[in-house]
Amino acid sequence: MSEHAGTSGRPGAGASTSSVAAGTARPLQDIWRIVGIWVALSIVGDLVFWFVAGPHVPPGDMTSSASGAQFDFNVLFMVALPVILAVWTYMGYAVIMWRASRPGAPEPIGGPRARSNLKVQLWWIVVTTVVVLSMFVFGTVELIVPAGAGGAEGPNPIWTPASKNVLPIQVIAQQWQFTYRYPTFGGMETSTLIVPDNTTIAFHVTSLDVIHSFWAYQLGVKIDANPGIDDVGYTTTNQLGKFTVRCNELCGIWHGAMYDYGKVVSKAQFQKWGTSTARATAANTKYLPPFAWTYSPTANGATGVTAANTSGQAPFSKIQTYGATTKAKKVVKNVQTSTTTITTGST
Amino acid sequence: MTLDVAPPSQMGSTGDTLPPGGVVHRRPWWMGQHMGTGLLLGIGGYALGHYLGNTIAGGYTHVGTAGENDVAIVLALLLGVVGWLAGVGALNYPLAKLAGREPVAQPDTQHWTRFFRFSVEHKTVGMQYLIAVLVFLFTGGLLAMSIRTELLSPTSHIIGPGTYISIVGEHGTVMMMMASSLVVGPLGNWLIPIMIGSRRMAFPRVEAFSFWLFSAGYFVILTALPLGGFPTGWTGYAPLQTQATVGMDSYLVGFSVIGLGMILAGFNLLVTIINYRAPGMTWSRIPVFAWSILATSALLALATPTLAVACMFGILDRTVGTAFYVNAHGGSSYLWENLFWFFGHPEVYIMALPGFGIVGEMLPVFTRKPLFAYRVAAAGMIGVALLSFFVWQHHLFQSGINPDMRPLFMLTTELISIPTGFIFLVGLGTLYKAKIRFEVPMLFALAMYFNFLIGGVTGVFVSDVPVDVTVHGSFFVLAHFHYTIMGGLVFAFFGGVYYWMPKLTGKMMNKTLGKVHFWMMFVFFNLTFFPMFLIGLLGQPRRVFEYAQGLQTLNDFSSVSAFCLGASFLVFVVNFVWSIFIAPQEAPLNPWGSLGLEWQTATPVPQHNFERIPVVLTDPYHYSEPGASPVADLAPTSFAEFAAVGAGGGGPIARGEP
Amino acid sequence: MSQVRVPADSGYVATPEELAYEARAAENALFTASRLMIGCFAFAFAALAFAYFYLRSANSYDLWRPHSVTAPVGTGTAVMAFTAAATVLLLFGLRQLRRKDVLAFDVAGWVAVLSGLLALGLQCWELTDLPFAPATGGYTSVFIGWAVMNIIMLVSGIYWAETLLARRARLRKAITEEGGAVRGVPSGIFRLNVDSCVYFWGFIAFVAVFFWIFFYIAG
Amino acid sequence: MVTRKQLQPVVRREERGLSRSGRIAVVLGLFAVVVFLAVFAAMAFVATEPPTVSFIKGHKAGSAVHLVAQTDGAGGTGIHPTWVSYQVKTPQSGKWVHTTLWQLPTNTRIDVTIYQFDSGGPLRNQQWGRVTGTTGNAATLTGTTFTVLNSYKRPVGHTFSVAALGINVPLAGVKTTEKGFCQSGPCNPGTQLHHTVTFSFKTPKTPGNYRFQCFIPCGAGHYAGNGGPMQTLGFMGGFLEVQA
Repeated sequence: MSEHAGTSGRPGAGASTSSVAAGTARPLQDIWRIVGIWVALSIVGDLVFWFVAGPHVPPGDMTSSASGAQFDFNVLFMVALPVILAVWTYMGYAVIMWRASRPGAPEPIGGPRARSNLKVQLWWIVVTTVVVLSMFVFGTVELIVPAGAGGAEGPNPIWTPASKNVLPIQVIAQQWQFTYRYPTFGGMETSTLIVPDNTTIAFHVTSLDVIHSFWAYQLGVKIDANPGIDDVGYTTTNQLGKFTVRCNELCGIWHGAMYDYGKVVSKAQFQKWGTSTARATAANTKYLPPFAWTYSPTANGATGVTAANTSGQAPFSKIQTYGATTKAKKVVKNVQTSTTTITTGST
Repeated sequence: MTLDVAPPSQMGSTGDTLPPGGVVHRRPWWMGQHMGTGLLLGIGGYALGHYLGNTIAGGYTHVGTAGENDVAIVLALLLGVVGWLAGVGALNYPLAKLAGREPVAQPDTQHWTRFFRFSVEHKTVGMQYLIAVLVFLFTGGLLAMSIRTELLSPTSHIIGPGTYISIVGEHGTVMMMMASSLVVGPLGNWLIPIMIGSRRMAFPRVEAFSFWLFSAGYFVILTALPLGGFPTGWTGYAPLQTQATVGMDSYLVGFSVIGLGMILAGFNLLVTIINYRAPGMTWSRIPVFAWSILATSALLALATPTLAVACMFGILDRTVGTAFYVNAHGGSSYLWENLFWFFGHPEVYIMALPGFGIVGEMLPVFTRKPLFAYRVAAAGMIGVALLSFFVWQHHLFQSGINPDMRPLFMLTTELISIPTGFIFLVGLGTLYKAKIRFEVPMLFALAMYFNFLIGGVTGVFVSDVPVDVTVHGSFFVLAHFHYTIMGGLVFAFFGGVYYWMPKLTGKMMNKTLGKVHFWMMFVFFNLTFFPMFLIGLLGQPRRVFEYAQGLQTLNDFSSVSAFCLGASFLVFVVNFVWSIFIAPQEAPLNPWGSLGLEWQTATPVPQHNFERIPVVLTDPYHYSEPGASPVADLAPTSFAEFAAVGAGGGGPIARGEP
Repeated sequence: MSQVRVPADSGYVATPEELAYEARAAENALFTASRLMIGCFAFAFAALAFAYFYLRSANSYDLWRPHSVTAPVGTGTAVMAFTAAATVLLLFGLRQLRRKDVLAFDVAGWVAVLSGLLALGLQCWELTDLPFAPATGGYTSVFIGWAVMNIIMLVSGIYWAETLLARRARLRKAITEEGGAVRGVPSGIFRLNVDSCVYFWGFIAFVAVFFWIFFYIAG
Repeated sequence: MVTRKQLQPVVRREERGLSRSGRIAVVLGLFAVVVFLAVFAAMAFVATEPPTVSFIKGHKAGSAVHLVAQTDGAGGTGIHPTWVSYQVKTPQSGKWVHTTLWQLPTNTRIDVTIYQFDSGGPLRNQQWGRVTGTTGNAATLTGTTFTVLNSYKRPVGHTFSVAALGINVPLAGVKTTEKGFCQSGPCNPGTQLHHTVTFSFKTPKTPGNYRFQCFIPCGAGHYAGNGGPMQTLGFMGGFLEVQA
């Protein structure tokens, strides 16, 4: 066998026999040092985070889902910080102690023991698996117990709040503003979101055109608005205050400006505001389409509530019948679904 | 056909011959088929397609009312791409083949103009890819600079909102296209055959074709800006996609074209790694970089067809008027989200795995230690690749999918951090009691671990549904994936460029400039993107041009850091141009003292890579192991030799025992 | 021609061992590649099937398939039948090639290509003469998507088969000689190539029948 | 041990003909060309933004600003002549300018007159049939004061809506079939069929760019009518650039 290849690339090869001694005296000394630094840093880091930063972590605690998200974030951070610190401590130690330029740095040892270590590998896999699975279990519990944690549950939510008195509020997204319909106030529609305190709210989010996302930041609610879909999410308010609503899914040119501000007010104030606003907007409310969970306005109008589209009639003019002949022109029965107006259910 | 018969050794599987001697063009450099003719025919094709489209669809009422003709633009872009391919000569052989012709031997001149031609030589294609991805990267980078300029102020001030989202979408798309080929294209194509001891790629023409599709995609996606941009970002969500103006067609056609290129590139590399390994190059001996490219190629070849189909549906929606993504017509806006992310999530790992491979190659060299837990590294990459097909719905957590799907996808998503963790085990194990040399590539490798750790851990936050309610679609997510893609892949890529440049070009990159580049990039990368975690947590959604007044300080900090980050790339360009073109410094044959097979060949690598097909004796990580066998016998007398020593990885030398 | 031949002077001569090694690698690569190609197409068609079943079960606004619109069953069945016929013919041709009946291979192959072209033509024609508007519903959209993808798949399959037959026409009998290599194409590789092509056509036929059932029969 | 020389391939290395300074010059030259092209492309791209019309220049503090605009079914000029668009009268020269970037002074009453030449239809969301945010939450339509417009009875051509200021005014549409319908802008309020809508509002004290848009799907030919002109500055969306 020819020996010429490869040897040029092994400068350490010649001197390595003498280096074994450095590692043998106390083989795990480095590891214990690293563990010591890591434990100290982790404890300090976690404590500082939990007590100093933790209570201020967004999105605050205005609602059950917001405080849930905050708690969740804090717990994940408490786990994540030691993980990050473990790697950083190790790498920092390695960079300082095992650098080639350090005076008296021992020669590294190759060979089978440096190539793999079954014990270390197994421990690594077991520990990461346990951490990951416990995170999953924790996350699932935190998702299911607080009724979806303020996220979107789709048209058929399976994790619903225990409370019988759920206030439904419909969020209608359109390019480029949210409007809100209150079925409990005769289906009135407003441009600002006012919600009562200490109330479980079901947000029914839908869209009139493209995909938007209803993000009531301080409420800890984020629900995508899909055209023709009634996307439901729950939260329970427990504090008075103002909050921001932003669109969270790119929806065109004015996406960045699609935001407004809402308020959590007391139940009495809410009732007062609702009745007065319903009266003030009554002139317009009567022209609105009947309350429905979804709407499908035609291209140049808003007449449609949820209904089967009689095909052949394009709801928007982009879709045209060019390139094909329209032979089938039977009238299809309009299927009305979920158009019942909701008039009860508040507080 | 007047060609002599090439020796069967160079016969390709489907007749893709590549006679290394072959034929030399006597024409002057500016004649024949090259990029110039490609551009010419590409423009001609564009004009023809536009004319055809206007002839076919100009009369449709919706074209009149919209004032725009999508059919014309789509046809123009498609024919433009065909023209480009025909112009560079990519279609010559496929067409000749219809008449049963054998492959025409390629001009194999070593003249510099080969980089502008349809070359089927994998090292030339690799260099072409390298320049192309850098062009992509800097284009995307300039767009990022303009995004950060606009975000200096909480209201719209310099760039109009429509232009702003066009730029955001263009930045995202260009960067995603770039990142999916960033390593596979240049380093994968250049190095893989040499690393596995092969004289050739399995399908050199397919490989070259993939590059010319990739470059065509660049022009196609650039046409989006003059055509009015597209408002959807790189994710192209329908029905905003259906609604958008003609700039959207550039996105859909561009992603299809690039997607096809990605499929072909992955296809070729996968087949090559599986079949063209040198004798003795067993699965337990291929370099870890080859493992990463193997896993990436599988994802490229299998996940990308979904994207191409989804884009085709989008094109049909916009031109013919089908309703795949239109709820009111029996379609569904979720369909795009599902199809796109079924591609999109493997895509994320397409943009991470090669980085793991690169650092896995570099760590042993600069620590003078063997790679720790090689099998775990390979298993990690394959595991990530497999799992990545089962996580896509985590992008839809807040979209209103069936609620009971969310715990399932939370589980799969979090499970993927286990094989990703393997990569860290490998890295940390290799560092243990090592002798770390802080050469420029090693700095990038360590930084990759630093950054990817943050990116990976924040990924767990994002995958946790309750936390995702807050961070989904916010700057938190943005910071997260920039930490994984840029902090991971781009850092690893630059490490790889510094590391392999002596091999690729025979020139050393300037070390001082390299260190300046590294420190600027590392510091300002973190200063740019770390504040974005806070910005996102504090409630700023992605892709907005207006944000809360209170977030201006953080945004400005991030913007200024981003400009400095941009400047660090200038340092790289200066270094590149200076070290390669202006004051070239001849590199030693094996400057880093690597055991990798690619470093055992000559520089510049001969056209056929190896004088003799080497017999591989061991994996290339026997550092600090006196008496270990050399990695390969470069002048084997017989292939039987390896059978005696290393068949099945069993011999004493192969096991690295003294 | 402005090309001149130069000797293979790039500096290496392959040993017989290397030749054998590379020939084996090429054969294996062809095998892997053809299967992988089926994999790529399978993922593409899986996306189509996903669209089909997703839109069908979502049935937005009851518009999956208003008035039970159906694409022309006759044309569709003919497309499927011609596709299947091409596959069967190629299969037969491959068998005959293995038995060194090259004439039968040629005839079967060219008839298969013709059959494929007929399927292709019918598919294009069907697309231009649909009894519904593209936007009528989910079914109509997915159908048009299928027609386009079927065209792409048929073109790929026909191209592959045609190039093999054309090469065979150029090479004449030599390819059947066991182990013989004329113009650098070893017969083993050629047969493996035909074999892979037929395998791919089997996949095409499977997809054709699958979607034929779901678009025309069991919709 | 194989030396470098032994492994030297047969391939001939290229001769380098240029001196170092020559190479620097070539690189700098190429760099200059690239930079020039990039700047040129960027400038050309930015130049597609519409111009700004200032109502601040020459405005006396304390007095009201009179803003006159028109909405046309087809803008008539620019790169998309068929797109529906706003035109605004410059206070300085009285010319119609095809733009939606209007500079206004802070904390000032703005008296708006909009000549609405476009045809109309029902709103996608009748919510935008209400007049809000203007003085008295009302506007006048050819002299008649109104607060709500039933868009099913009275088709709406456009709405002038400034979300951040809570302003929304529906602008009733005309019939295409009537005589004098304006096909292409800028239209002439003196001779051509239109509705005149007037209203007043007060600009906020804080300077800033307040976007305004239209809530009627008037981007015909685009999904939900919200593409094209609706998503392009200078047509149906723009900014009130309120400055001190």
